[in-house]
Formats: sequence, structure tokens, C-alpha cells
Amino acid sequence: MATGGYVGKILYVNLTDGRTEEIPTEQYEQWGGGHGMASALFWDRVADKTIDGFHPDNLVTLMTSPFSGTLVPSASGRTEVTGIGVQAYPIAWYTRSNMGGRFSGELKYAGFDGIAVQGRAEKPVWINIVNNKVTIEDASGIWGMDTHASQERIWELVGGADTNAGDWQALSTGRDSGRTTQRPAVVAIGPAGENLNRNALLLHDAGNAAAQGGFGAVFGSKNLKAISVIGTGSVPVADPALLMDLRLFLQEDYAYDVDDPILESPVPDMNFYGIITRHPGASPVLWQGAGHPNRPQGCLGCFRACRRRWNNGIANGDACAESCYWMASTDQDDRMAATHLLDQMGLNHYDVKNHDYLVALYKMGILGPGKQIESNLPYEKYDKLEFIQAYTSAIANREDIGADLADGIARAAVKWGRYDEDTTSGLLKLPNWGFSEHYDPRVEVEWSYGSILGDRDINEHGVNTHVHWMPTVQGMFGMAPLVSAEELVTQISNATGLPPEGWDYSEEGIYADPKIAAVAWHRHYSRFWIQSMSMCDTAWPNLVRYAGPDNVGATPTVEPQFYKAVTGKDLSYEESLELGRKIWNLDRAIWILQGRHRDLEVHANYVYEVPTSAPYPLPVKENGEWTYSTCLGRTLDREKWEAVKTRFYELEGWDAATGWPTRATLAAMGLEQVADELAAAGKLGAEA
Amino acid sequence: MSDGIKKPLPEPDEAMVRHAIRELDFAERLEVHKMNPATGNESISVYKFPAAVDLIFETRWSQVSPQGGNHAGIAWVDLGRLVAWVRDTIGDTDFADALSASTAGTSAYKAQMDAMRPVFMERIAQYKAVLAAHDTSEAS
Amino acid sequence: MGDIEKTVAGEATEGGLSRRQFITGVGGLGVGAVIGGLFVNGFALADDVLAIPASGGYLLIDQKKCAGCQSCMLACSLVHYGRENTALSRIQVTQNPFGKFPDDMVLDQCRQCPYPSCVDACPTGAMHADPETGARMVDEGKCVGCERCVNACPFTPSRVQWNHEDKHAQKCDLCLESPYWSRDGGPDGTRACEAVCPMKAITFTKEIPIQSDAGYEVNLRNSHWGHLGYPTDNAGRVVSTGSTGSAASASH
Amino acid sequence: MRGRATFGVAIALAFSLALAYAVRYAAVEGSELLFDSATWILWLAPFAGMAAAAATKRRDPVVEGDRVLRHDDAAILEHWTHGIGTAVLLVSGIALGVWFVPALVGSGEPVWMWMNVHFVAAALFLFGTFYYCANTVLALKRLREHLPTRDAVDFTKRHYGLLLGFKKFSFPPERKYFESEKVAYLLALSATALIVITGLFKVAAHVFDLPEGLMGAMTLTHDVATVAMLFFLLAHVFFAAVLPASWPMFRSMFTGYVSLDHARHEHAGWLAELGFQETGSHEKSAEK
Repeated sequence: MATGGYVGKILYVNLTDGRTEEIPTEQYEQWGGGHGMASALFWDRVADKTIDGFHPDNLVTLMTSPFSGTLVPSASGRTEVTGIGVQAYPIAWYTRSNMGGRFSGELKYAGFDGIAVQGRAEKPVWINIVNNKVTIEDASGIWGMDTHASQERIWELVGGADTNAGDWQALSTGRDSGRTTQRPAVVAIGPAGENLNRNALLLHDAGNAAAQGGFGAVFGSKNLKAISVIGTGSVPVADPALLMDLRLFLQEDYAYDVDDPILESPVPDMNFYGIITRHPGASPVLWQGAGHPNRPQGCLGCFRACRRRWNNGIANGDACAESCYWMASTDQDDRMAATHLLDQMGLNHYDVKNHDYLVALYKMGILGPGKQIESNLPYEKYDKLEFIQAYTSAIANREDIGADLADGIARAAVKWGRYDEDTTSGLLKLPNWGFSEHYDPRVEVEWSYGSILGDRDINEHGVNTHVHWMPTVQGMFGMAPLVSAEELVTQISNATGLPPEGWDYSEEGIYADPKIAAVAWHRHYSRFWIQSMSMCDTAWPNLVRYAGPDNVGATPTVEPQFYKAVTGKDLSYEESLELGRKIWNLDRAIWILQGRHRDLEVHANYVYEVPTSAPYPLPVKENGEWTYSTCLGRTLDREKWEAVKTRFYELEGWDAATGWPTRATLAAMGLEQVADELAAAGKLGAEA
Repeated sequence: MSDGIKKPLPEPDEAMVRHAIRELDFAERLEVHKMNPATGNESISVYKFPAAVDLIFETRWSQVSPQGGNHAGIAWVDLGRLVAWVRDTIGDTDFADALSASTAGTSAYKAQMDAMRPVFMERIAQYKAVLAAHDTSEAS
Repeated sequence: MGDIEKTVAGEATEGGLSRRQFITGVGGLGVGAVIGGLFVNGFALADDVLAIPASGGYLLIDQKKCAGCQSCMLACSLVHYGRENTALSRIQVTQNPFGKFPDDMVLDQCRQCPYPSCVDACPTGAMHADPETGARMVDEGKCVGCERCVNACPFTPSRVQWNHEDKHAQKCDLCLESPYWSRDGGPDGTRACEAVCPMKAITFTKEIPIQSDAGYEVNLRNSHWGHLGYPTDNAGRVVSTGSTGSAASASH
Repeated sequence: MRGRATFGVAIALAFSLALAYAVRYAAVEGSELLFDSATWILWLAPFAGMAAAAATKRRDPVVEGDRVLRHDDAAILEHWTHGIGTAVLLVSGIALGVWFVPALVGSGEPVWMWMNVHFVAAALFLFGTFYYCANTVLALKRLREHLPTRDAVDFTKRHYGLLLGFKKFSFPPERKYFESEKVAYLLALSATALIVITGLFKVAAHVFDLPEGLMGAMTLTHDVATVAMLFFLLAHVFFAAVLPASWPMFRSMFTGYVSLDHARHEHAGWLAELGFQETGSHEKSAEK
């Protein structure tokens, strides 16, 4: 039993009959939190796991972790979202997404470790949570509003603190219900979610989005416009003094010193270099402070503050991918306006980013007025704000070609009869499950293997930052790498407990056993520490330290220390990986019931047929020597990938023929019940 | 260049400039790789010369400044392909020659960009002059 | 039964008068004493208020440098109460996610006023200035929960709060009494919020700062901050990060 | 009769005036607290109570025709000042938040208003309590009749058993106060003592600089005693006012009298103490 971290209960809401229920957190404590608890809840409460994501029985959860709302750095503010998605192609897997901000903290201050929503309301509603009190409110006045307006309206209704006065606000009449200066933390959907777009997201505050998976549409299908939480309760901490000490130790030894940085960008106002230094505000990488006075902005309890808040109030908090939504224009104001609109409409950049694909089809004479693919958007103005605004609104409102794109780029391409050709030529890069390419699937293989063996583009930057970006950025500036390839893989090897060859990206390395072990480690570490303990993937794992006396990262010693300080429970690094493996297997069981089979785990054709054409630095071991290679002209080999799959399945204890876990494997992790359900469905892996 | 003395580029004629800054077809596009940690390497298709300048040097055709524009990331383009594109697609041989000469002896990508930038700026200035002389408002 | 009656009656008659005199005396004297004592109190209280020493120091926050992560709030609650609760933090960060920099955020820390209305307002002396450090703080046991201090604070939001979980008033004590803080707190030690701020937007001074209704004037942004593309001027309006950035910005 | 009526009206009037004043004070003067600005009234109250007692002439119970004087005016004054004071103290105290129980009132003005109500009630309570104590000291037999005898436990069981309808209990003749009432009386006495002592310390803290630890203990004790007092009051109100069987006595707490029949049935022992004989008693008492 934990003596800290949890606040004791998980909220279950059934929108069909308006019934709410408080599930004791203890029942699911063994899963740690976040994704682990969510998958266990899903397994217990969704009888038929083969249902469609739009089905009322689909269970969508917003989960916190023991770290939520505490001082554990870059782990306090993130919320894990799970449920059957609607985005992945060909099958919309049970999936996950995650958002930053402060929702998870506020949810715990309001008395809940998580929220699980099932059913479908008759008319639009929003869920209002104030200090343990849950009410289902009529959303008729909010339905139709964009994601920003919806939140502002709910702030008024719940009565958050006045915008700039920030006066104390009582949450109920009794003075012992406490007072707060904070606004309610609201997660809302926009028009895209209401219109059941498969690329609709959940937005919280400004720029915090749970986008991949299409959870906005899942909310929409439940007639759920928003969830608002605010509370004045406390989150218990097992060893407060230790938590404070650990936080300061990590911050003082590993964070960017804004007043006197050890490592600073060679060029001023260049976020690009922040990939290495991790300086505040580095994430909206293509945007600058120049001409836009701004501040860095961090999620609750974060010590990196990767976002920014601007003097025009446009695209506040938009860090990461959405800041690259539209690059055909180099006018930063226009770029920001486009991203701002994307947020307001509630669209997932990672799916709708493919407007350049449409422009290509337009240029090819395939798409346009009176063309094979009919569309009347102003494609000739593809580099003008007018175009991107028309395009974005069209998708959100299912107008013009948006009617097709609202079902996601993959399904749209299939409908147009172009999917096979264009994902083979690489004109449309959807390497796995219809998700747009993120990191090169042909060379950075933890990413592409992990994605195809999972449910979505994994989006975990912890390793990628070091193996790819450090040498890339340094090289582009004509500077030597901060650490040699050999030093780098040695450090990562020490931090992960895997052989250095696990980080060899050479033609041979990516198919070798150490790499397969590295991929497994990546899945297990992420499932527990990133997705279940809600640690931010841009800060964790902490593998290498460039600015310090040595290059030693904080992983793997500090994670279990934080866990101990907050929960009071002992958990070794090995045990944490084992727990991650258990969660990973539970997820896989759900996918298998949904139809997952070895035969499906194959990337899009271009990954095997179109060679890389731009430098992509990664450490490689060639002739016994570690170097950074540009990895040009690389493709993935189909046969070798099949062999990798076989060995990966064997390593995980799955049936090599099907990719299904065996009873022995599941039983060893205490998942007999899961084995039974798989057996009942005739989908239990055969023992080797 | 071999003698180390920089020769000014010959004046371009209007027809060539107009041809150079035209909207290109799909087959004529230039692939530029936008490198950023949020989305990895994104290949962006460029359909006109000004856009290429914008992307590669992160500046704006209408606001060409010697220092180049902002520093908001790196757009990588294969230099060989760039020069060939300028020569064949844009159709400006003198410019292409000057570009390939300018990068001699450089290796780091940013160094090559810095070497090519003045050549680009000089040529763009000439383009603008020609267009201005014929009282057009192509620029923007 | 009869015997009871006898004894009762007897006492009543014999001791009655003397007891009555006693009671009368006590009653009368008491009334006199209380009324007399009134004046004494009046003077005593007045002196207490004037005798408040200055605080040993003041927290300074650069509102334009803050990233709004609220780590200071989490640290405050943690070191004082051993639990995480932004409602129990003595420093408050309130922000509008959609706001325009620099007006998107307000930071409210106790100013340790030279003439603390909160101390003045306290009826029991629970709210007091620490004799050694001058930190304005609460003797929780003495607090009768009248919240006059909460009301007396001239700032919005009030820098004094009602601790709804432990039932007493609370305010910033510069970490003087912070049971879960392994470093020394107080004006001569380290303050948890100051130590934890990843943006180094909180600092401490022993000099009484220039005070305005908006707060203390403070700019903690140096050239390294400017190098990241953030404004370093007092108004927070100008980003000077080399000609290149400015050139581009000129076009907007 | 007229005398008692005047008493009652006077008390009620004074009390409601004081309440109105307290509420208005809080509303108008904002955070002004009577506990702070009028502390002296609380110091005065006990002495005033004692002084009043010194000036009071008590009447002993006596049979008057078909009725029996049970409580004289002083007793009624004692009882209601103490009783109403207690009730209002409990209500206002609980509203302000007692022990671990969350407060019912919101921050700011509601707090000040209820604290002032608490103040007025405290003044009344102290007056009543000390008036009673002084009176008792002046006539110890009144204390005696309140103290339980060795029959207490058994009687108490029987008494409440009967009130709650267990017919199997039979009853020996009771005196003025049921043994059950005597037990309750002790509880009330101790709770009252604790509340008065700790309360006065809390009042003192408004004037003197008392150590934090001591005050912490005082506050806790005050709250715990409050909870005890709450239970006593509820039980007392139930058995002495709610249950039909108790109505005659409840009435007597206003009128002072119980009917002779009632006394015969319920307090045979008491009647005996008053030297009442069935035969010719009427004439005897009439001569007085």
C-alpha cells in the first residue's frame, strides 16, 4: 500500500444513464498509474474488446499518476488518455495519447486519480468536477464553440479566478472547502470532435493536446463536449523532504541554467539548438522571439518549460509538431495563425499536416476543380494564409475535400484509390498504421519497430534526442559532436543496462539481437515510466548529460528514487521494466482481440523500397569502430524485418507464427485471466 | 573562384528572370528537407524560386537581407541537386556556376549555406532590378 | 429522608449569610476590577502594534521571467505541510493560458510589509513578527480563526490565507518554520520557492524594495536570457538577439 | 405569575437585542469582533451573575392547592440563560467549525457575524452559569437534590426504559429529580466546567500573550467538550421536552408549577419531603 501519491479513488461516469461511481484506486495500484491502470480498467469494464471506437461501450480514460500534481520534474502535469481510437488504419487499435498542462494535477486536487467515461449522453453534456463533487451539465450552450471559447465559457460557468486579478475563489459556501486562485482545468473538443473527425483532438488550456488516436471524435460520439476539474485538496507525499531534495538535485545538476548556461546555442534566438541544451521555450522550434516578445511556459511542476506564450496571444503553448503545421509560408505571424486555428478547430496536426500531399496531387493534375479528385480549395495559394485557413476549416467542418479528410489522410487516400501507389512511392509517408512519418523508419528503428509492434507512432524522444539530434545539430553547424559515438553509446548502455550494440544503427546493427533487446527495453521503459508514471518523453529517460563534469545521465537511479519518495514503495529499476512489460502485454492482448496478427505488422512499402535521401546522423559500428553515419541511401529489408519480428516475439515470449502471447508468458506475469479471454477467442499463442 | 577575385554576375535579361521566378510544375519541384525535432525530417516541395530562397535561407523574398532571415531551424537541400535545379529548371547558368564555385573548400552544411548566401542575394537583387525596371510587382 | 431535610435546613440558616456576603463581595469586586482593567488593555494593545520590527528580507519575483510551472507553489506546500496543494501555497501564480505576454500572468508573494496590517488585525497575537528575523508569521495554536488578517491584507489576492485543512491562518514565513525543508529557511537561509524556480525568476533581498501596487520592481533577466530570444528590458517589450532576428521581425 | 412573565420577556428581549446588535455590528464594522472590542463584557458576565445571585431571594418548593411550585423565578432564569446560551454557543461554534468537522460558514463576513453571535451567547451563558453556581453555593441542598444516590444506575436504566416504552420496568417513588436526571446533570456540569475554563483562556488570549502550545491544547479541549455538550443537550431536549411524558415538567420550566396529580404519580418521594399528606393538606396549604 502506497503512503503517498494517490488520492484514493477513480471516477467512473456512464453517460448513458448518468450514473457515476467511485472506484477505489487500491484495486488498480499494482499497475502504477496512468496507462497501466487505464488498460486494466479497460480490460475489466469493456466486455467486447472488438467494438468500434465510436461505440457507446468504448471506455475513454483520462488518468493521472502518483507523480501528478507533485514536484517530480517534467512528470507532474501530464495526463494519459486511453481507449479504442478511431484514427489508426486499417484497424483503429485500442490506443493512447497524452497531453501536458495541469489537468492531471487539478484532477488530483479535486480528489480523483483518474476518470473513466463510458456510454453516450442523449444530448451534448460536459462533466463538472469540483472537490469530489461530480455533475453532468447540459452543454447545449457550448456545443459548436471552438476549443478555446469552450474553455473560457466553462471558466465563467464554474467560476474560475478572474483573469488578471487572480483573487481567492471559494469552491463552496463552507470556508473549509478551501479557496483557490486557479482556473478550472478544462479539456474540450472543437468542431472537429463534434463532427466525429478521425483526426479530432482533445485540447486543454492553450496548446496542450491529446491528438493522436482521434479521442476528440470519441468524446464527440459520447456527446461529451468537455470535462472541467478544480479542487483544493491535498496530494499526500510519503517522504516530502526527500522529494524536495531529489527535485533540487536533478534541477541543479541536470537542468539548463538560464542565468549562466554551461552549454549555449552558438547562434542567438535559435530554438533548433535547444534540442541539445533543452533550454526553456525550445520546442516551437521554427518560431522565434524576434518580433514576438514572449516568455517560456512550462507544464505544472516542469523544470524545462519547453513552450512559449507570446505577446500576440496567438499559438500560446504550441510546442512541438503543431508549430510545424504549415511551413510553406515563412511569415511567422501567418504560421502561428494557422496553428492557432488548428487548435481552435480541434484538429490533430499529425494527420492533417499532409496538405503538401494535396498540393502535389493538385500540381499533378489529379486534384482540383473538375479533376479526378474534386476540390475547390485555393490550392494555387498554397503558401498563403488564405489557403491554409480554407483547408483547416474544410476538414473541421467536413466541407469540400474535408468530407474525405475528416476520416483521416489514410482512409481518404484509400477512398481516392491512391493509398497503395502513394505510400509505395513515398509521396504520402504513412509508415505505420496510417500515421504520418515522424522519425525515419528506415534507420531510427526503435521508432519504426516500436510503432508497428504497437498501436501508433510511438512519439518517445528520450533516445532520439541523443542518438540523432545531438550529432545532427552539431554537424550542421560544422561543430564536433559533444561526445564521440563510442562515448554516447557507452553512456546510453550504462543508463539502460543494455549492450552498446543496442544503439548501433548500421545496416547490420538494426537487425541484430542487441537492437531487438533495445526495442523491447524502449517499449517496457516507456509503458511504465512515460505512459504510466506520466513522465514527459522530452525529459525522460535522462540518458546523457552534455553540460556537466561527466556525461552520466540521471537514469536509471533517479526514477525509482522519485517513486519511493512519493509513494513510499520500493521499486527497483528492473521491477519497473517488468511492470512495463506486463502493461505492454495487456495492451497487446487487446490488440489481438481486435485482430492483430504477425502478418499485419509490416510497414508501408516506401519504407522497404525508397532509400533515404537526406543525411540522418546516427551512431553506427562499422569494422569495430563507432562513428556517426549520415545513413544515406538506406531502406529497410523485408526479409530481415520478418526475421527481426520472429526474434522479437521469441524474446517477448510470444508465438512466432502469430505474434500472440502464450499462456506461460501471461501466467508468469499474473495475467491468467487475460490468457483465458484470449483462449476463449481462440487467439492464445502456441507454446514454443 | 580560381583567381580569388569575385566577378560580378552578368546581368540577366527580363525573359530569363520571368522564366526563373515562374510557378513550377510538379516534376520541376525542388525537395527541401526541413529538419526539426518536432516532426523529424520533413521533405517540402518547392514550386518557385522565391520559395526556395525563403526556405533555404529562412528569409523572405520581399525582405532579402544580407544576414539572411531568422534562425528558426535548418532546411537541408542536396547542394548538387540545388545547383542542377538552378541550372536546368530555373534556367540560370551563370548563377549555377557561381553557386558551385562559391562552396568550394567548405564542408559543414551551414558553412556552405553561408558561402552561397551572398551569391543568392546578389542574383536576387539583380532579378529585382530587372523586374523593377519593367515596372512590375512580381516581388512578394 | 428526614435527616437529609434537617441538615440541609441547618446549613441554609447558619452559613447562608456569610456565604451571601462572600458572593456579594466577589461579584462586586469583579465588576469593579473588570471595568478598571479596561483602560489598561487599551494602552497595552496600541504599543504592540507600533513595536513591529522590519522583516529580515523580501522575496522578489520577475513576472516576465516566470514560466508559470507553479513549482514554487508545489514547493511551498510541500516544505510547510508535507503534501502537495496549490491552495495551501503561500505564493500564488495565476495565469490566463490565452493571455498576451506579459499581461498573461500575475504572481503574488507576501511582501513582508513594514507596517503589516495582518499583524495589526490579529486579535490574539497569533499573527506576529518573528522577534529574531522579523518574518511576519502565524502562531497556529493561538489562531482563533477569525480571518481578520486575511481581510486586512491590502493586496489582491490576500497574501494571508485560511488553511482549510488545518484550520488556521497561514502566510509566507520565508520558510522559517518549514518542517519538510532539509535546508535552513528564513531570511538568513534559503527559501524553497526561490531554490526550486527553474527560471531563477525568484530572488531575495534584505533591502526594502521599491514598492508599487503592481508589486516590487524587479528584472532578473540577463544577456543569457536575451540569447534565448526573450526580452530583457524592464517593459518586456524588446527582444534584442542580434541584427538577424530584428531584421526579420521588422517585416512583421 | 406576572413576575415570571416579566423575567422571561426581559431575558428574551435583552438577548434578541444583543444578537441583532452583534449581527449588525459585523455587517457594518466589517471585521470588527466583539470578542476583541468588548472582551470586558465576558469578564463582567460571571461577576454579574454572582452579584445577581447575591441579590436574589429564593423560594422553596411548596404545594399550592392543586399544584406544586417546582421551580422558582431564579431557577427559571438560571435554566434559560444557561440553556439558551448553550444552544446558541453550540450552533455558532459548530457553524464556525469544531474540531475536525468542516465549517459551515464561508470566509469573511459570515465568520465575523457568527463569532459575534458566539460572543453574545457566551456572555449570556457565563451570566447564567455563574448565577446558578452562586445560587447553589448559597443553598447547597439544591446541589444535593441534583446529586445521584446509590440507586442511580438502576433507576436511570428503568427511567429511560420506561420513557422508551419498555413496560416491564416498575418504579419506586422518585424525589424532585429523577435519578436519571441527576446523572445527566453531572455530565452537563463537567462539560460546562471544561467549556467555561478553556473558553475563558481563549478570551484571555485576546488580551494576554499566552504560549502557543497552551492555546493549542485549550482550543482542542474546548472543541472536545463542545462535542460532549452537544450530545448532552440533544439527549436533554429529547427526554425533557420532546417525549410527551416529559411535557408537564417542560411546562413547569416556564410556569414554575406542576400539577399535584403529576407530582403524586411521578414524584411521590419529593411530595413526602415537602411534608405533604393526602388528608386535609388542602386547607393547610391554603392558610399560607
